[in-house]
Amino acid sequence: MTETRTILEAIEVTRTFDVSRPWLQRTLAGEGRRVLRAVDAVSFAVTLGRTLSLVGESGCGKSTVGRLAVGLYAPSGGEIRFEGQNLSAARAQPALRRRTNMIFQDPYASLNPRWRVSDIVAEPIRAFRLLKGRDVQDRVGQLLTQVGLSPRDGEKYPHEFSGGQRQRVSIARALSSEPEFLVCDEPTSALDVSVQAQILNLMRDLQERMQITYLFISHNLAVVRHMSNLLGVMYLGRIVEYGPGESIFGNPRHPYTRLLLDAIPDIGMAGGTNSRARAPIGGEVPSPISPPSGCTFHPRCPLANARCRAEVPRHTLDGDVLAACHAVEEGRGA
Amino acid sequence: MSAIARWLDSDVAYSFRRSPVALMAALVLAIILAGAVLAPWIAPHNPLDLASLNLMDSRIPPVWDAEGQRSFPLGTDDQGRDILSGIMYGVRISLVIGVASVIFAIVAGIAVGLLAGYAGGVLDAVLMRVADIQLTFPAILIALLVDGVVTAALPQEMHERLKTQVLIFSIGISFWPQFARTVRGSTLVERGREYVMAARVIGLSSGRIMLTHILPNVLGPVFVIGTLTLGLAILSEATLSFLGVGLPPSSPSVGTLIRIGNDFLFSGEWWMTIFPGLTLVLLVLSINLLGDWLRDALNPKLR
Amino acid sequence: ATFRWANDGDANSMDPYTRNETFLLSFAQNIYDPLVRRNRELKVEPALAMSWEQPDPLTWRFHLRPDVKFHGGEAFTADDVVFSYQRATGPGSQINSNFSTVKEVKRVDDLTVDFITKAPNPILLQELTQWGIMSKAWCEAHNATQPADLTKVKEENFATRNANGTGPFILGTREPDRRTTLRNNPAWWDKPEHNLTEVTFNVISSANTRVAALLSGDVDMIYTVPPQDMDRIGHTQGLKLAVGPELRTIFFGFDQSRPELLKSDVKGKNPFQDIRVRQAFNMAVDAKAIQSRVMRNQSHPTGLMYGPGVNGYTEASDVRHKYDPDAAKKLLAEAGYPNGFGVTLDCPNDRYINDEAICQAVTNMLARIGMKITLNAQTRLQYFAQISNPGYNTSFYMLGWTPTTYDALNSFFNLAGTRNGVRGVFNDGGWSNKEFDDTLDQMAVETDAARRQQQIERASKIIHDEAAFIPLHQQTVVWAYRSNVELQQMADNWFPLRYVTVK
Amino acid sequence: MNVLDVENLTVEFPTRRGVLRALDHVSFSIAPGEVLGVVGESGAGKSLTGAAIIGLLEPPGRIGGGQVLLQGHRIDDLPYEKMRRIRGKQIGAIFQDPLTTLNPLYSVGRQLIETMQTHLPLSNADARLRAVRWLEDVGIPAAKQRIDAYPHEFSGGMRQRVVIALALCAEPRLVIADEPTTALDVSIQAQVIALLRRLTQERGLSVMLITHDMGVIAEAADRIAVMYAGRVVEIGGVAEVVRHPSHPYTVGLMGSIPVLDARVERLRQIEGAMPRLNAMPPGCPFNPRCPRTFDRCRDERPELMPARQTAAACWLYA
Amino acid sequence: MFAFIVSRVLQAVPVVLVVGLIAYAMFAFVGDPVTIMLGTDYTEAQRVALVKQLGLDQPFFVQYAKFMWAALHGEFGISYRLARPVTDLLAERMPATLELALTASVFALLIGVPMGVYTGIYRTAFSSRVFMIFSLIGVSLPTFLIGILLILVFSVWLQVLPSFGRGDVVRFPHWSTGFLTTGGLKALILPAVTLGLFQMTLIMRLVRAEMLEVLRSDYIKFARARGLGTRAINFGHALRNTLVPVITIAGLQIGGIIAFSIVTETVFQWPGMGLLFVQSVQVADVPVMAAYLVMISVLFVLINLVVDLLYYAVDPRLRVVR
Ligand SMILES: Nc1ncnc2c1ncn2[C@@H]1O[C@H](COP(=O)(O)OP(=O)(O)OP(=O)(O)O)[C@@H](O)[C@H]1O
Ligand SMILES: Nc1ncnc2c1ncn2[C@@H]1O[C@H](COP(=O)(O)OP(=O)(O)OP(=O)(O)O)[C@@H](O)[C@H]1O
Ligand SMILES: [Mg+2]
Ligand SMILES: [Mg+2]
Repeated sequence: MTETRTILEAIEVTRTFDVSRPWLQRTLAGEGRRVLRAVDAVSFAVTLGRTLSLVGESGCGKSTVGRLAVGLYAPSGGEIRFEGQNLSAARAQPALRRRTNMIFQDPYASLNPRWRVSDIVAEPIRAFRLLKGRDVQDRVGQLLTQVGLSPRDGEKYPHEFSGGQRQRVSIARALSSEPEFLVCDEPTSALDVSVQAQILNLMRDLQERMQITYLFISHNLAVVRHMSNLLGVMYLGRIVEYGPGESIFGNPRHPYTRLLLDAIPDIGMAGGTNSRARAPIGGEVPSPISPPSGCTFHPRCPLANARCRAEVPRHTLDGDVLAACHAVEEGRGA
Repeated sequence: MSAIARWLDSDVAYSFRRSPVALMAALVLAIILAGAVLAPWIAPHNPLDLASLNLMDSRIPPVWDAEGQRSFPLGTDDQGRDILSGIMYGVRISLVIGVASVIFAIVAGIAVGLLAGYAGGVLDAVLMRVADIQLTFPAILIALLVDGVVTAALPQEMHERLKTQVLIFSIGISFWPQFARTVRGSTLVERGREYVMAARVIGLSSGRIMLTHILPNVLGPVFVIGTLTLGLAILSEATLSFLGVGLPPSSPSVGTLIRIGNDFLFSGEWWMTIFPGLTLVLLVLSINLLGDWLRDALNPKLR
Repeated sequence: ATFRWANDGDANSMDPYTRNETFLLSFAQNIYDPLVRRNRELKVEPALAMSWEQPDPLTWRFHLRPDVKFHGGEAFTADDVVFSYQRATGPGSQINSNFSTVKEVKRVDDLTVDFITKAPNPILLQELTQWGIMSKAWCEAHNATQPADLTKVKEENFATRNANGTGPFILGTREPDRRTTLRNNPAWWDKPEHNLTEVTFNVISSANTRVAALLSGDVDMIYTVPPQDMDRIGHTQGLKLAVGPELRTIFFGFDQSRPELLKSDVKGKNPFQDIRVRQAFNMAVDAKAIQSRVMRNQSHPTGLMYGPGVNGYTEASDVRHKYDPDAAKKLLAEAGYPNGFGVTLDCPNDRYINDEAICQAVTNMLARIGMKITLNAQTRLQYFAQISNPGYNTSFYMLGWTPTTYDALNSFFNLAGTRNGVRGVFNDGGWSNKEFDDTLDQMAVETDAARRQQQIERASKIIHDEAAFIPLHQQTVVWAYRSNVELQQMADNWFPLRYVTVK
Repeated sequence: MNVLDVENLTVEFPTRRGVLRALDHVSFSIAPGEVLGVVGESGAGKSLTGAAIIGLLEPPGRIGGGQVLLQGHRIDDLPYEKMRRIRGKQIGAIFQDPLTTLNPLYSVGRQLIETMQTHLPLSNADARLRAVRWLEDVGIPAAKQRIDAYPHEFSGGMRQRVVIALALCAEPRLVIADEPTTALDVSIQAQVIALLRRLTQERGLSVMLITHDMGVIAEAADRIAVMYAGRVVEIGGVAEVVRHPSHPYTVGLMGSIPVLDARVERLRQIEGAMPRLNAMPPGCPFNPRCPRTFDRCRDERPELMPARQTAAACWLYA
Repeated sequence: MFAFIVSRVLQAVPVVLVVGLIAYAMFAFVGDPVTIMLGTDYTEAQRVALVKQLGLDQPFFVQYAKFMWAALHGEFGISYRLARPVTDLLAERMPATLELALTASVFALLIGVPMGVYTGIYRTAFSSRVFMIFSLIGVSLPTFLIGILLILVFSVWLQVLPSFGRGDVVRFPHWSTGFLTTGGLKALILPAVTLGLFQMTLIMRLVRAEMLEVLRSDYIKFARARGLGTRAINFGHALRNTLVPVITIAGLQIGGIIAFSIVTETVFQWPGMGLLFVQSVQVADVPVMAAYLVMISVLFVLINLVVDLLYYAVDPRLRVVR
């Protein structure tokens, strides 16, 4: 079945944060307001039962996009649509609200320290009255087992768990409402590979069985490749490359994507020091408060020229991949 | 497992059994409460029966004093009222008014504080300004106002019957702002935490997020202030009685007993203040110690 | 020597005309001399007036003392007396009732003035003892020719915090509600009996603190002592007590004017209009017990509405209804209340000595004859607002009264005369008796002392027979001071510093 | 001499219903300039090991036995103040949760400067200069401007880097790094790893590197310890353990690593879950999930023993 | 932030108006000033005249409007009792109250905060238990009783401190201070302790409760791991994180101290605004009462503004606009 209903669509979404210093200090120092553009004119669309992954350096705005996608932040510009409706309008309806959920990046902070884990996991079930009475506890036990915990762990409090275990609690909670659209903000970062495998398999199983749509955020490109259909590469608040995962992994267009892929460590090099040197991306990540002119990547880009420094590149289609790069557009890329 | 057995097995009950301070405090509180509840049956005299008071029995020292009398174990006050019986009956009044008014203040304060802190903006500003207004007026003036309005609005008998309720309302209303402000302050911080975001993603209503998520995390200071305020509320009642808007001195509360006894502090009749004072100290102390324990016991991280 | 003393309240102004309050007037007289003053025995004696005569029944001629100087240096003349009279009867003055019979005051020469009265006034001298003479020049210079006007919000009347009299003491510093200092007037016309160079007067409103201040040596004398602390002070080394009767009489009154009581469970009738009920109440109150237990013997139980020291008082006429609760119960039953009835007793709790405790004791005593009294004790402010003119919203109340003229008529007239706007303003129960009123009218103009005494006793007998009130007792004035202090205690509660010596 | 020797370390949680043993006779050592990678099932006790070494177990957790030696001197029984001087100065620590390990009320610069000035004699200006350098070293862009920013203004990865800078800034000999790179993207990760390596080479810094990222282990570690259910089940050189794991758990672990180049439909996983602490099976704790289990595994607890090129706690090699 | 302050100051306007209104309404229940002012001997005519003079015969809202209008010009009328402009009276009394409140607050903070930290850290130590219990005894007795007991011990028995008043003061044109003389300082001790006792206990218990939470947090653990000094951890990192509720309460309490110094000032005969208020209540001196309440309300608004600004100073997370 190849239904291609668009679940979530972002149209030129921008989100800014005011990071000015307090008024008094600011005035004394004679400086103006400072605005941080965490997300800048980002557009994407996810279709039913598919996974869109976002990758990019830390601080490039992935989590912010995730939060925008579930309505935690209101966009400062642009629009987000959920099944064709404006997101904030959609979230006004309980039925639609139930269908989205999110796994947070920091598992500890996102668990209420005063609640037992069983209550935390059961909360969405209770909130949407999915089950009643003993069934709730059974379902919670089942969810905990699914993420590799024991039902009896439910009576513990978050601080009694290890980092990975907390992350699994957080995943169990996200799954408990049986969402159709799930934002996963680095869902397995704290998990060892075997449990990670277990969780990722679970997520894929669920996706197949229940047509769940994922917005998947991760640093781990191997995991991303394993999970995603669509891939967005972000840099400094913008999506610089966007398209089917396989195409991008197979043939990265944007110089940033290429550098990113080159930087992946490989267990093949175990033991032999620097047997296969990783190539970290040179240069520094610019400050998002005062991003570079033109293409924000130009200070670190091996292909940069005068145009890159002056003109903001637009997305251009290359095969099935959109890339925002003058070099790609001009065919300068290798 | 029955509910009682389940409770006895709970973590709270467990930590209670293991805390000597909590046990002591509970014991003291239980004794005071028992004395109060059983007063009509076990008190040596009935201080509410005015006809039984004899002015010639006034100012008798406690029984161990040479001039003491057997029938008045802790001595008598200036009207010939048995101090022990007075305390037993007085605790009833004090506790009802103290507890009810503090609960009233806490509930109102939490509601306002959560709302203001969580909603922010105009609502926050309005509610906090209302709190400012409220804070300006000492409890005493509020009580005078409420009493005045009630007196004007209700017929005399009704007014007499509602005296306790009026008092509870007057005292309660003068204490709510501190709870509101404290809760608001903590709510401002908690609101931004990720677990609140997690709840918002599920789409829980704001009310539910406030009550189930934020409330347990901001309750710590409320506990502290609440238990301390209880003593204050009991004492306020005495002050109000002094101003004539409280309960009549013919049915004295512990606070009233202290206030009456206060006049006799220099004249050597110390027992009139000291015993009611001691009772109040023990009462407030045990409630606070129990409060401390409970707060710690309810905090999963401190177990 | 320096003398430091304390009282529970302040003399609210240094202007002796602004308030008709005992303490203010008493304090002001240390600075402002009157024409005639009371001596240690409360007898009237010459002050700024050296002598006087009555050329005719309506005229009093005063010969003023020569060579008297105000503190500011102005000479004292008849103009000052005339000016002071005008100021005291003019707008803003609260002491004009002292001059209710005076038609005018005329300057005869520099040192002679005439007081013309509307009718013969046997007690004019008494009425003038509280009236301090102010300086015309000083008042005019400082724009204080009238007492403070409460509608003027901007400036303060100069006389409120400054003073310029001819008296034994000169005002030093004045901090209202806190501390006022006086210093000796070396140029005083009289030979001082005191040896004070400086006087510090402190306000300490809390009784316990006041006692503590004395005990700790922070003050030399406290002006009112709570009865319960007398023993302690009396037994403390280095401290003395001065105990004397006070003119104020404490009594209870009933509402007898309304057909139905405001605060009672008896509907459709007023039980207090039945004399048996009033008698029963009178018989149920054990004034002796209150004297010994509540007042610690610091009171004088009485059956009269005025006490010793007041013109008209005789011990023989001072009889109470006998304390007899059983008979009282019977009377109540006869009146139709075998099980008593419910009524509210209005009572102040910060006005008289042990007021609330007394009311409580009375409440308990009445409970013994089956009455169900609800005690409504309030601060004086609310209390008086409730029970007084014009509302008289009370059914059963406690009141204390000091006849400012030291004459029984004052008590009768204000407390028991039938209310007519002038008479009976403080007759809060509205008792009314034609015969009694007639007696009062005679008393007012009677100049023969013996006959007047008969009239007074007749009036008292009517009150007693009718059981119109429950007279309770006269309070005792208790002062406490260090042993090195000598002072004169007065029954009218005045405290003249000119009789104080400190060793 | 080794920088760190951990001998038979045992950590317990006394609870109402008995004592939970979260670490059970854990032993290993780290040589100067060496990076010991610690991997294992989540909940196996890796973080607890780190916390126990630095003496910051949270009550009611406590060391129930064994000892910790820093350069031959015992440190697990030192009084608080003595231990405090060791922390930061001798042993640095990086905790797992970047969001909550930074004090939200102080700017990152202040936290850095404070740490340095506690242990090193630095003037304010010097300390600030160094703080900026440390931030640059861990790859914070515009470090000069951001030094006065507050933790909540940083993204998760940036906070993680601040935490790393904080652990390193007083120049300790040993760093316990609990998942220092989980929140980092690959390029920063590389930068941080390079920094750690540089410090090991230049200053002889030793690192206990707890991580799930096998790539990082492979790149950075000299030796690996594999933990399972509170025990070290295998320890050995990194190449040996990664390429030729001996313990069945390690074998399973290595098999679950997703690989970039080949997209598979399903990742391999070890079936079942780690036993709960209060339901430890007798014998080898891995026996319920082990494909090669036999009787002895169910009765007797295996100690670390030589197995091919590594040491493994498995009866297969007895 | 500037806009924030301005809006706050604007918000104060309705607060003050409402306070004035309520205050005025309340006075109807406090009692009738006229009967008190007239003393014992008066006639009906005199009473009526005085009522007219004071404007009490006018409708309620007219009185209120007149009062507020004058108040807007900084005039609060004239005290019935003392016959002096209320503004002068309050200005005279303000230094005494502010100095007392300041001393009491400093006492409460200086003892409450460190003891809160101490009892939070050594939660089960004997000394902290003892301290906790003693401080509780202090708050379970009425203020008037505590004041008298202190006087009894320190003035009557030991005779080391004065029993009443403010001692010697040094006068400046618009201020009088007791801080500069030994007598003044001695006189401050007892009232300040009495007044600050409750807030001291409250602050101490609050700090303790919050410390217990904060000391368990990851960032404290991390601060320990960095080997920071004990003081830096306890007072720098932990304490500051407890401050949001503590600031709220401390702010309220400072306002409260000023507003509720009434009882303490009465017991110690402290010549401040509280005492003035009590004395005014006793005689229904409406202008003084109204002015006092309006002033206190302004004070509360200011204090709360400062509290909110302090929130922002203490917790940077609150600075982000939502
Ligand atoms: N509440 C906020 N206030 C100010 N700045 C913020 C806020 N939230 C995020 N930022 C800034 O926005 C940018 C993007 O943050 P975001 O958390 O989305 O990054 P990220 O891509 O998720 O990074 P990481 O992978 O490290 O989690 C960062 O520069 C961050 O500092
Ligand atoms: N306070 C506590 N009370 C009870 N059990 C605890 C407590 N803290 C940790 N544990 C248990 O100790 C075990 C080891 O935890 P630890 O944090 O060391 O795991 P870890 O190996 O670091 O895992 P992860 O990789 O997920 O971080 C876990 O099973 C955990 O449940
Ligand atoms: Mg993120
Ligand atoms: Mg861990």
